[in-house]
Amino acid sequence: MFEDLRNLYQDTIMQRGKSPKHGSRLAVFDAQAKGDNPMCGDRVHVFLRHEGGRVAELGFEARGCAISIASADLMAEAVAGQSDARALEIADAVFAMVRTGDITDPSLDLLRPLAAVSEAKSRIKCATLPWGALQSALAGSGAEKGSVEA
Amino acid sequence: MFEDLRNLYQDTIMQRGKSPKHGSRLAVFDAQAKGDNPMCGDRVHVFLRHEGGRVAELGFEARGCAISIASADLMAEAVAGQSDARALEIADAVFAMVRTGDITDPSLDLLRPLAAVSEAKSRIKCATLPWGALQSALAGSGAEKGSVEA
Amino acid sequence: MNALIKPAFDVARIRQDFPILGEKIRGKDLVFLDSAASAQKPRVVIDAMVHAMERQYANVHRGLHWMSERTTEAYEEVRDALAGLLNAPDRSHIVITHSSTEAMNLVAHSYGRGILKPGQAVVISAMEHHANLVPWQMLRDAHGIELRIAPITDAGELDMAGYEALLQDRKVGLVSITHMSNVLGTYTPAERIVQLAHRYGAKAMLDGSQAVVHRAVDVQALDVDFYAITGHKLYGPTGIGALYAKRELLDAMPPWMGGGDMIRSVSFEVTTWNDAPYKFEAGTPAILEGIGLKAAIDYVQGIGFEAIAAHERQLTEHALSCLAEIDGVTVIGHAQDRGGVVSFTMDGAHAHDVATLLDRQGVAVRAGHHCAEPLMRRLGVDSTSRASFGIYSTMEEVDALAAALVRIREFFR
Amino acid sequence: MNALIKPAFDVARIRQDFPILGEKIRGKDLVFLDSAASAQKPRVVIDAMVHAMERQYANVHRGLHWMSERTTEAYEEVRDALAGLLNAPDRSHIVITHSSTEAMNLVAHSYGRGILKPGQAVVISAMEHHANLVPWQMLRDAHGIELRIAPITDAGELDMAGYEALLQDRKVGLVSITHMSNVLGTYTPAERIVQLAHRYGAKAMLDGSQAVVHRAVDVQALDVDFYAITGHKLYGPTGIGALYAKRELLDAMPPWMGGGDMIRSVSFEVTTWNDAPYKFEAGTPAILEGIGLKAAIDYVQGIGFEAIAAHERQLTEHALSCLAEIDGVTVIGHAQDRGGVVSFTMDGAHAHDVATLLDRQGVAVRAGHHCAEPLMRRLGVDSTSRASFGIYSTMEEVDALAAALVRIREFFR
Ligand SMILES: Cc1ncc(COP(=O)(O)O)c(C=O)c1O
Ligand SMILES: Cc1ncc(COP(=O)(O)O)c(C=O)c1O
Repeated sequence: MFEDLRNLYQDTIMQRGKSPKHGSRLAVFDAQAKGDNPMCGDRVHVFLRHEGGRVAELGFEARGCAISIASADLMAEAVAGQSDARALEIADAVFAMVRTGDITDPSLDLLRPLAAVSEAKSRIKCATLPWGALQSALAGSGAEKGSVEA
Repeated sequence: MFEDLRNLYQDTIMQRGKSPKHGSRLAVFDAQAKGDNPMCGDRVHVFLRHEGGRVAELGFEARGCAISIASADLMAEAVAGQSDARALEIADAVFAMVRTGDITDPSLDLLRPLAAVSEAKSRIKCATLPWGALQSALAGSGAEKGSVEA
Repeated sequence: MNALIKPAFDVARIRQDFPILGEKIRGKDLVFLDSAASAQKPRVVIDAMVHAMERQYANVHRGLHWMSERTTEAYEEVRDALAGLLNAPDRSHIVITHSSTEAMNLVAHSYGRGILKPGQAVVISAMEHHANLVPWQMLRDAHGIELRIAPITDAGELDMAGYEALLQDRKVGLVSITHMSNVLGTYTPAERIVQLAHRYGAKAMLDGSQAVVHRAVDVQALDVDFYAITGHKLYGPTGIGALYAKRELLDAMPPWMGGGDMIRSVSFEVTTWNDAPYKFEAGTPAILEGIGLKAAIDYVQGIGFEAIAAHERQLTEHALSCLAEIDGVTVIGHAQDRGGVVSFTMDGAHAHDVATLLDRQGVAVRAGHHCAEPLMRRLGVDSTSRASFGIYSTMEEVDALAAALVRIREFFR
Repeated sequence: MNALIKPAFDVARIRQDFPILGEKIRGKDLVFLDSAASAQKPRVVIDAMVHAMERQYANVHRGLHWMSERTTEAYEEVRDALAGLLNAPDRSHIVITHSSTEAMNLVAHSYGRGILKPGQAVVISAMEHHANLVPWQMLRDAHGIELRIAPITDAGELDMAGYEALLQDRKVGLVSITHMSNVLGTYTPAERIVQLAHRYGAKAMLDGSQAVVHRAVDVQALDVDFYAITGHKLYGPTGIGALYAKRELLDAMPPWMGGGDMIRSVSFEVTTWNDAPYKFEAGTPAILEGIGLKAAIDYVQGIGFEAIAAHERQLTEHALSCLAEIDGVTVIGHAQDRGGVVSFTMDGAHAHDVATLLDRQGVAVRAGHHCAEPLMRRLGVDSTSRASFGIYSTMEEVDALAAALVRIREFFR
């Protein structure tokens, strides 16, 4: 009965948007970064803990919509256990996916529910917000990405 | 052969525009004022000498087009011998004429060649420039009308 | 248009004047409830701009040829139309800007840096649009002006006692407050705001960006010193707005931008300024936009603000009662005097998701902080969804909004 | 449009794209030789704006609904088009303004007051439009900047030795010089101007208001720091212009106007800015104008600047040789490298009278100081008449100008 709504808001998005599994600050972390979307006020703060050169765990605090929270939550699972280089590759694949509507790497099927934002252009930034913060965190900048203080 | 041009540029305008009879500074004057048209750079400086409560003589220095110079020159003749009050009345009649295309007071027939500017809207300011300066001079302001210094 | 034979308000007929309202979105009729962000354009505005571009165009003011004379006349008519709209004494009180944002920046730069003295204060309110906040923050930081914030009540009205308290030390040089909130719909008591400002020796500006669209404004009756409006919300084109100001203020204020048209005479050493309002208008003006806005003003005046206000009141009341019935939906702002803007939140659903899910059903609303972040903080929300009405909005569209919200509510369960 | 299949330049076909060129003035065909003041608009520009108003319009950037998304996309395309036009690295280098006047005021305010230090100097030239003069005078008076004027030769070219001499004490922080004179037609040696500025540690801005209409501009090849253009001379609508700037400069510069869109986050205490270029764009942008300008840029690029420049060179040469033959008519400015603008005076006839008498014969030219009063003084004239050409101008129109001037000359005898 909700076909018109479900294309973009698949069950995964709805569930993770409402009750993310990784939506909290890590008690211990070695990298972190904030991201924000000035146009709408959404914010995310991403925390990373590494072990043996790989991302052991990712947690986040976010204020935002179902799409950005679900995206952050899926991100936490997609990068867990990956090297930094691989995590950045995955981020690139997401940035590509939200424009093209497809993700080619079958190992990233987990992220496919985000693909539909490609036809809701104004929501692309919601989906990519946590991924931008991830990039910042991995780059070690730790700054609010791109922000300029008054 | 110049019908298309002569409607606005009647012989009077052409002659007085080229060789005004009153186009010089008065040696002695008791009132003066400048006028300018910031949009085109035209300037006029009007000098008045009174005798027995009437305008005895009007002279002017001008930089401008045939219409503004002819207008100043006709003005000199129209106000000579008139009281200040009457001179201001004449100025009002001119401001009305350049909008309506007509002058009702038959004693001002002299000024009728200026009436055609009513259908050349961008030139109305040329015709009225000297008359604005006359108003300033009679008001005793002596300032460049309406100018604001930097 | 003849004010005497004003036909009864007929929204179906009005809708025919707006070509875009025939569009389909995702196969559904467009339900456009985002007019407070920017209104749609009636045929007469489109036609006026097309006529200018197809048949009568040239640069204005300095041209001596036929096209330039005619275009100057057509363009300058917007100044009279604006003076008429606001009941200004005459066109010399109307500075044409590119938006109300520019109008308020003009005042912040020219009056703010030129006339206000460091140590003086500016009062705004807690419900301002960023356009009436950020310029004053910049003035504060650049020029040593204190910025004071008049509080609002929980209902979303200006707290008049709190406002007056800010004026009492007589350090306030300027008050700048919205005439109608773009988030809450609240009309502020403009006359009292101005009166109180004057009583304590301050000048008063009203941000009329929203108000002027919905009700008749009389700057002389308000005795307001500055009034800012923007054309694109008033069914006119983008890229044009206006500042009304009292003439003695315009005369005293230094110019802001430099360039053509605003000068009297230029030399490398000394430049003198043109008279107001031209002193504040540098460069080639928004010619086509002026011609379009003139048509828009004629159009709304042809309908009449009494009819417009009544229509929008009806829509707003209907919306408020529909939304009140939807479990989990909360309307934000309960001012007594309000215009056609309704903000709301939905429990457990972010405003963005609500807006997107409305859009999926063909209903266009805005969601976010509505360029009023500090107001969001005051209200204790991150963002709201906002439905806003124009002259072409219908009761059926309000019903469509309510029905779509009910579905979203179910979807989120 | 496909750059590979560019048809030969065909002015008759181009004229059909401009509806206004079919108009009659006083019963005669319009001979429009005033394009340097503002150009006429091709059908594609009109259509693009009409399409937006009739079928696809809403406010941009913050909207989550279909109309807003589509309109945002359409509007933002102008940034890519402008980047392409100027060969900027990408759209983030393009600040959209309302005119080149505003673009230059932006630099004078933000770079001038924000980065330049009192005691530093700004160099302009003796042939600047008021838009590239008055903002610097205001900066001088407000901020203690010295204003230096690079001399020009009697031919109306920049005096390069005189220019370089002004730079030698290394006090100059910014050079701002026209890329093409709106009075003399002169192209300045932009690359050398920028190189010299850089050699002496100054940044360089070019006023491209005229140049960009007539020839291909490559800001990267020029290595210029700021480049200002205006849309209405480029066959686009009024109310839109742009500033190209190097990214590190935009990043370092403080914002100028405050309001919506230019912020990252706002609280009453502290506001942070959006990234460039948005940091410099406050309020609802010129949405319709952006859409129109995009169409205009596509249109001229479809024709190609090589063809445009060749056509205009032909017209200019023809005009110069026609005017040289008319006794008592003097062309002002004899630069070697020049665009489609020809100023002239007539002995014993004021430029206003010449322009009005041309208009009576259906020929539209501009007359006056062309917003370049100091240049008039340098040239020893009060005013000039100016014929200027666009892509739609024809050799026959030049002939009509010459014939009409001959008649005026006789009339004045
Ligand atoms: C060389 C030059 N610079 C600047 C301008 C100002 O352009 P605008 O009035 O569109 O801001 C013009 C045109 O009037 C010009 O010719
Ligand atoms: C109350 C209010 N003030 C100011 C503005 C700014 O208007 P503009 O973006 O047209 O400058 C708006 C609209 O965005 C508004 O609603």
